[in-house]
Amino acid sequence: MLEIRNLIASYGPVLAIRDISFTADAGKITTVIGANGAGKSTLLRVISGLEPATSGSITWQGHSLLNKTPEAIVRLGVAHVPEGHAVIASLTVAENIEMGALFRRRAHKQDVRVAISEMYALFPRLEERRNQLAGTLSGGERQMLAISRALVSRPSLLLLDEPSLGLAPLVVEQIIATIKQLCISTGLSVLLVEQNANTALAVADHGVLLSLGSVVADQPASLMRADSALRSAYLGY
Amino acid sequence: MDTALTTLFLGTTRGAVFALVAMGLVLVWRGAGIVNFAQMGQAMFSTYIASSLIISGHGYWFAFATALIAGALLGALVDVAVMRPLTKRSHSGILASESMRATVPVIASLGILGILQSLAGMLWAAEERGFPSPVSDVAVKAFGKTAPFTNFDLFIIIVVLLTLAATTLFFTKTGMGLAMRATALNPEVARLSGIRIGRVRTLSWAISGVASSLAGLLITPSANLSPNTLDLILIVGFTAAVVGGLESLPGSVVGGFILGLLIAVVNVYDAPDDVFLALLIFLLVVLIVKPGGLFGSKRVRNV
Amino acid sequence: MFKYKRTGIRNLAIALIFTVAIIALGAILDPYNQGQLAVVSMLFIGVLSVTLLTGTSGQISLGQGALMAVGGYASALTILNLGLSIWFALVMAIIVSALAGLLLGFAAARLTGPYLAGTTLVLALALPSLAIRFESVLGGDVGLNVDFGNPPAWLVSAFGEIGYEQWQLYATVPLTCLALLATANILSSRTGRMWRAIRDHESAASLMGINVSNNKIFTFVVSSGFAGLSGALYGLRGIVGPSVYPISLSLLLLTGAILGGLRSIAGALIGSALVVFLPDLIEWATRPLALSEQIGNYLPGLIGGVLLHLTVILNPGGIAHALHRHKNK
Amino acid sequence: PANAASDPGVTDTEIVLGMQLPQSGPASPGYNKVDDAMRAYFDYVNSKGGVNGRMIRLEVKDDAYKAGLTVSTASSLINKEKVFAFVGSVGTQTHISVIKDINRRGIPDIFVNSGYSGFYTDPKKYPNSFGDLGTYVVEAKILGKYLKETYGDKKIGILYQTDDFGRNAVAGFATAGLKFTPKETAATFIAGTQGSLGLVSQMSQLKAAGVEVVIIAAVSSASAVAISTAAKIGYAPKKWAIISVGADATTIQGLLYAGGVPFATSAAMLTGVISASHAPAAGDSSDEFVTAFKKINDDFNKGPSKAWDNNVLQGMNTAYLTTEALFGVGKNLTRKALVSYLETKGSSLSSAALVPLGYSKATHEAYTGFWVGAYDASTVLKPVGTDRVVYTTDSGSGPVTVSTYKRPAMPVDALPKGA
Amino acid sequence: MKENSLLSVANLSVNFGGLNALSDVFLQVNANEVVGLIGPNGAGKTTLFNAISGLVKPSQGTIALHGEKISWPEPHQLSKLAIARTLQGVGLFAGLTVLENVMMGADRHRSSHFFRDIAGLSSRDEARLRERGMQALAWTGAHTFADKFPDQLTYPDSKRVALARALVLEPALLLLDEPAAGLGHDDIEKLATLIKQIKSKCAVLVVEHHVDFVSKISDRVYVLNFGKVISSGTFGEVKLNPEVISAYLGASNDSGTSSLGGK
Ligand SMILES: Nc1ncnc2c1ncn2[C@@H]1O[C@H](COP(=O)(O)OP(=O)(O)OP(=O)(O)O)[C@@H](O)[C@H]1O
Ligand SMILES: Nc1ncnc2c1ncn2[C@@H]1O[C@H](COP(=O)(O)OP(=O)(O)OP(=O)(O)O)[C@@H](O)[C@H]1O
Ligand SMILES: [Mg+2]
Ligand SMILES: [Mg+2]
Repeated sequence: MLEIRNLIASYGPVLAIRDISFTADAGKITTVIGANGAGKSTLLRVISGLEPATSGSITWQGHSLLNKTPEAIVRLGVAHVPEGHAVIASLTVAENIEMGALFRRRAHKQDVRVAISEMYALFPRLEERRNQLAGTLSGGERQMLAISRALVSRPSLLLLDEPSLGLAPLVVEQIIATIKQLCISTGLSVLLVEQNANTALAVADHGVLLSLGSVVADQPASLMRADSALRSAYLGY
Repeated sequence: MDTALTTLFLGTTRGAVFALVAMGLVLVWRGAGIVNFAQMGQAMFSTYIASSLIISGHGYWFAFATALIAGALLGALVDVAVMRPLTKRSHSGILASESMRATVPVIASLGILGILQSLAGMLWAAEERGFPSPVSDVAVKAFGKTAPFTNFDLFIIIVVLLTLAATTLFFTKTGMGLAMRATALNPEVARLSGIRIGRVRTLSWAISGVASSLAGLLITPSANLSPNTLDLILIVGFTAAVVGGLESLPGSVVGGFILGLLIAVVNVYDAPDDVFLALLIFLLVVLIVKPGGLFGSKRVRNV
Repeated sequence: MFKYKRTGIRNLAIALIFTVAIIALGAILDPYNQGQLAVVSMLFIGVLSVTLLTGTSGQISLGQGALMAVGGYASALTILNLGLSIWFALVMAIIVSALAGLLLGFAAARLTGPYLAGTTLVLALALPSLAIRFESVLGGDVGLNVDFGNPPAWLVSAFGEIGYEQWQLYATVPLTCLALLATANILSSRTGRMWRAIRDHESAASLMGINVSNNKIFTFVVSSGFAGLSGALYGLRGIVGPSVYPISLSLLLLTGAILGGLRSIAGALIGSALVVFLPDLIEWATRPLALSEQIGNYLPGLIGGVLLHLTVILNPGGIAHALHRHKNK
Repeated sequence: PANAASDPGVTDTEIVLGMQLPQSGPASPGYNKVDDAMRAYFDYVNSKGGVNGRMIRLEVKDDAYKAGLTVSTASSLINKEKVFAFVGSVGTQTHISVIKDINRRGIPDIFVNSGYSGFYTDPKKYPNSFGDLGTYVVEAKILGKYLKETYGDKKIGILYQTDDFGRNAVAGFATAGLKFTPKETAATFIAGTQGSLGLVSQMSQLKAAGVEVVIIAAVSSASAVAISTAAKIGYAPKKWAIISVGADATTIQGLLYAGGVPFATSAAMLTGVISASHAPAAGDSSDEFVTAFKKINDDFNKGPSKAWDNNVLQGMNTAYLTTEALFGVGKNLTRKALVSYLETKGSSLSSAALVPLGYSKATHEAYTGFWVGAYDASTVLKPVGTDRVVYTTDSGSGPVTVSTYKRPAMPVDALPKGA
Repeated sequence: MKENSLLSVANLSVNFGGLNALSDVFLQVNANEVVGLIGPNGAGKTTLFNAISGLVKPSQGTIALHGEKISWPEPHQLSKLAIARTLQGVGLFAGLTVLENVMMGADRHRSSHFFRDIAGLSSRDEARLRERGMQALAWTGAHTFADKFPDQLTYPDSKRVALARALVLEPALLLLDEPAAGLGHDDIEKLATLIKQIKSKCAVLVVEHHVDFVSKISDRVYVLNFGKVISSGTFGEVKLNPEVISAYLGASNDSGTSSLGGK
């Protein structure tokens, strides 16, 4: 269970997250939605240790994530796919994927190999491009690679920041289906940030609506999806 | 014919040392994305340490090992004291543009160079020093003729080739090598992949420190040691690294040998006064014809 | 909108105030500090060349000292071989060094960051050997003797006895004023904006119709002109020769620019004053400690290195930035 | 214009002298000992009551061998320290940048430690500048004559640094009839680069050309590299000859020692090497000047390294000459008086040197004579013949003749009271 | 080929090593028309943009503007050809204010030059550029933060500025690569309105995965797959094409598009 209590974070004087509290259940997809600048990406960056929190607490399966470096947090099973196409352009596709599993390579040699081949099975396009430099991939291919890089570490919590960005509708469907599948089969928990509230709420179990850095709604996804007043107030439709 | 042969050997042995310097530069470049202009300052410092040990009666190999360790520590120190705080800075203000982010570490490393040279001046400046070689530095004799190279020359070449082989394998075949490359190229993504970038960076600085100390220890026997003597070597080594493409370890070694030969040829067939001019012209020609260096990846037109 | 129309006039006013201030300061200082102030004025021009090149267009050069040397030799040859006045020689210095900058710029336009830094460093190293190669013209390592000569009679009759250092200062300041004005005008106009755009985002700049490589070359040309003028004035203090323009001079300019603030004219001024007066300051501060010569002589180098390092880590915008955050970004 | 009442740097109790030299940076090793030696001697003089009741204070400025800085340090010495005269400044390239200004201001610029003849041969140009070393041309003419006479049948080559020092030396050898072919018997290098780039190609070139007698016109650190490099590449010329500036045995042996060559071995390497000197050898403990200076050095030198060598001897001698001249001018010490004293009486000043100073109205060249010697097994320069023959000549094309000068004895208190 | 077509791409192929990123592509954009370019990831959409803007060299085929063939233009020549292109991401100049950013785009209309600038004589010209810049900012609704720096803007706002900067060039053809990516619903709506207005000024070629958005703004769309045009026409026409459905939109098109592509 991911538990966030009274979290506050800021960029210098800009308060990006003001007192956020919610919990995300293990094995479930929780989606965080909200308008541009609501603080969704910041929230994920604070969870994964990329940005410091001013105060509050974040615990994942009993471990506090606060004041830990990103690399330590990844080792606790929290993988983050940040906004944009977070791959390393000058490394090949294969190296990018391998990189995601580096820290497990000694302890879980066998499993790393399996995980890598699973990624290629998931995105055959990447297998075709194994030795191509990631920088020359198309935008969507890069996004697939970024997701593979995160999944190959066999996370227990996956932080996904706008995975649909730049992906063809078909691929979005496929990725969402895969993630849903993983949740069921491996108990993966997902925190999904999306602009696209409908898509997100359609797949998620639970929804958290942010506005200007605060939680304005925290309820089952199906309820939130049905609440048109909420949507028009905070999402503009 | 004899002259040609001498030139060839001279170029090769000198080139080996340049190659070592270039490798040190490439190591930091690939591990931390920075060209370390303080590198030969570090080498000078650790060679002075070795020299002081030897003068005070310690054995050569003890001093040699100490210098390598000192090199590693200095490299690590430079990373922890300078480069880490630098990379922690937010990318705003003057660091907002990529060109400045590439420039600022260069300046920082020049600051380190100044500090190291001044410290060495304070500690040891009173005189220039020689430095011993580990193996016999007397021309090899075979078939009653003196060969144009010494055992020490052979030693240098072997050391360089071994270092090349070891580091190349390290980078391409090991996880730590991949971690280093990833860290240099995109620290944020590297951290998100669980790579402990602090350690990885420090390690690459330390390795580079060892390589450059090695270069210092191997070049000073044929020249002298003073706070500034290794500056020129750095410049030649840098040129070698750029000629090789700055990315590629084999490239840097080839670059080192090319420059060694170039300098030998200019020295022998033209005049030593023209060495640096030749260096400049060669560098410009390489960069104009192949801006990414001979072994560098081709840069794509990009928006 | 109205305030913008007057940038030209505002810049002119600033430059004139600067000139009057320096001249007034020069009148009350002792000759040694007059000389130092003259050096500040000369190096200020050189540091401005770094402000333009590195601060504004994002290209780093460790070879500005070599371009200063080009200016120095051009002016010295004009004076010695053509027998022309120093004023004409200074114009020659600007032209010739700008041409040298053109050559360098062709290579530089294709290079970035450390590549450019290293290449210009090799240039700084190689150029002095030209002086030895063409000894008959360039005077070898002994160099070419030139100086500011004596102050003109009208100046002496107007202001009374003028010392040599004072004359160096007075002869330099008008040129510094022009350089300051030119820099201010460049920075507050389209040219400066264009260079900054290239610095920040090359491909976006080219989509705006800017020929990026031509402009990078051009920046080199302009910056080299500044460096050449600075170098010519610097040489007129007594000699133009390889030991006047060592590699460390290039680093000195860069240090000044960084310490003061890479992106502002005020920063360039502060930085030049700092690097010139730092050794004096250190000597003054450490006199009570009675340090040994060996320590004392290397102390400026050490402190300079530490300052450079601290600036880069703690306040990359330099002193000017710390004094005036968010301006001249 | 100087006059008695207003000349700076002189009070009833003090004389302030200025000196600039590279104390830090690439050009400093070796030279940074000269000022300490001078100061030691002046301290000795002061301990004996100074010159006419005036204590000598030497203000030294480090210019790091950057001519741009030299202009500032000179200005500082003139305007801030208000020195009476410049003494013993080191460095040709750096001194050029200020010599004109110093002379224009009428400040004496005495005993300049540069062998560049351009400073001294035309007193109309630099009326206040006086040399301290024999010019490189003079030395090369004398050494050249000896080598030609002794090794005329052998192939003679040279290694020189491409600056005024090296080129002046080559010119002097040419006058003596020794000509070299570039890329064959003449090998060159850029001053200061031997420390990093070595001299292997240069020595290989001389070896390939079959040179049997190698002349070195370079600083001591380069000589050390040249000699050890030759040993490495299996090149054993029959004879080495080194211009005095580069022949300081202590420096060479020190460098080689740090390079793992024991003193015994380096002494053996140096044995038989030919050089020249205008003064007694630094290692010549039978010389009264050497012993006296050595004692003063032991007692008064406060520098970081006071190991006795040629640089220290040179510094001591410069200070000795300065003291002598100051005594000579007398109580009424003015700049004009000092300059005119040196011009008229300078040639009769005595010092450790075995030749007189060449000062006159026509030239301000210092020593016009040298004797040729070879190092013995204890690295002391000994005359090549049975007796020490001092030759004299000029920086032009004049003939080399035997000097008849007899060095006056040293005063017992090592304090010269003026000619 | 139609006479009045502004951009016409004929027979275009691009290879990367062995990979055919584009093969035999024909495409036309008429004046004052918004044309959408859709297709699966890696279909070659960005590559087509790159070919038009001279960043990749086609192996065969022609690209013509106003009927005149263009080939391999340098990026800085695009604005002279009256082609403007926004960058994926934002690509603003971090060290320039918003207004200055846009003034860079207005540069094409300058009359100043270096010597006037250095002499301080170009303030009138500056004022003119400033005015144009403000107009363009007003157009995209970004004039209120003219004096801010880009890092002080929200993402949608910086996109607006980037658009203003492209428009101030007064292009005949505007190339937009995924302009809606990362924008919220509201902002997408606003962007759509804006693009419809832009149509009166120039033709627009837009790559976008946001199918709803594409359907809203484009007069015609082309669908690329594996480097080939598999369908073209109005959005209503192509979305019925089975090939398009199986390659791109997905089988669950009817229910899916609305949930995946927005409302
Ligand atoms: N690096 C930064 N420096 C300063 N402020 C920032 C920074 N990054 C984000 N902000 C500000 O913090 C607030 C929250 O931003 P965040 O990126 O978390 O929003 P978001 O909900 O992810 O928006 P989007 O949907 O556009 O991705 C915004 O006001 C934004 O302007
Ligand atoms: N420089 C290159 N070298 C090799 N392959 C490349 C290069 N550039 C692009 N490709 C390949 O060409 C194909 C087309 O890429 P392109 O970027 O045009 O796709 P796209 O249609 O824009 O996709 P997306 O919607 O995901 O952005 C991709 O498979 C990509 O991997
Ligand atoms: Mg976000
Ligand atoms: Mg694309």
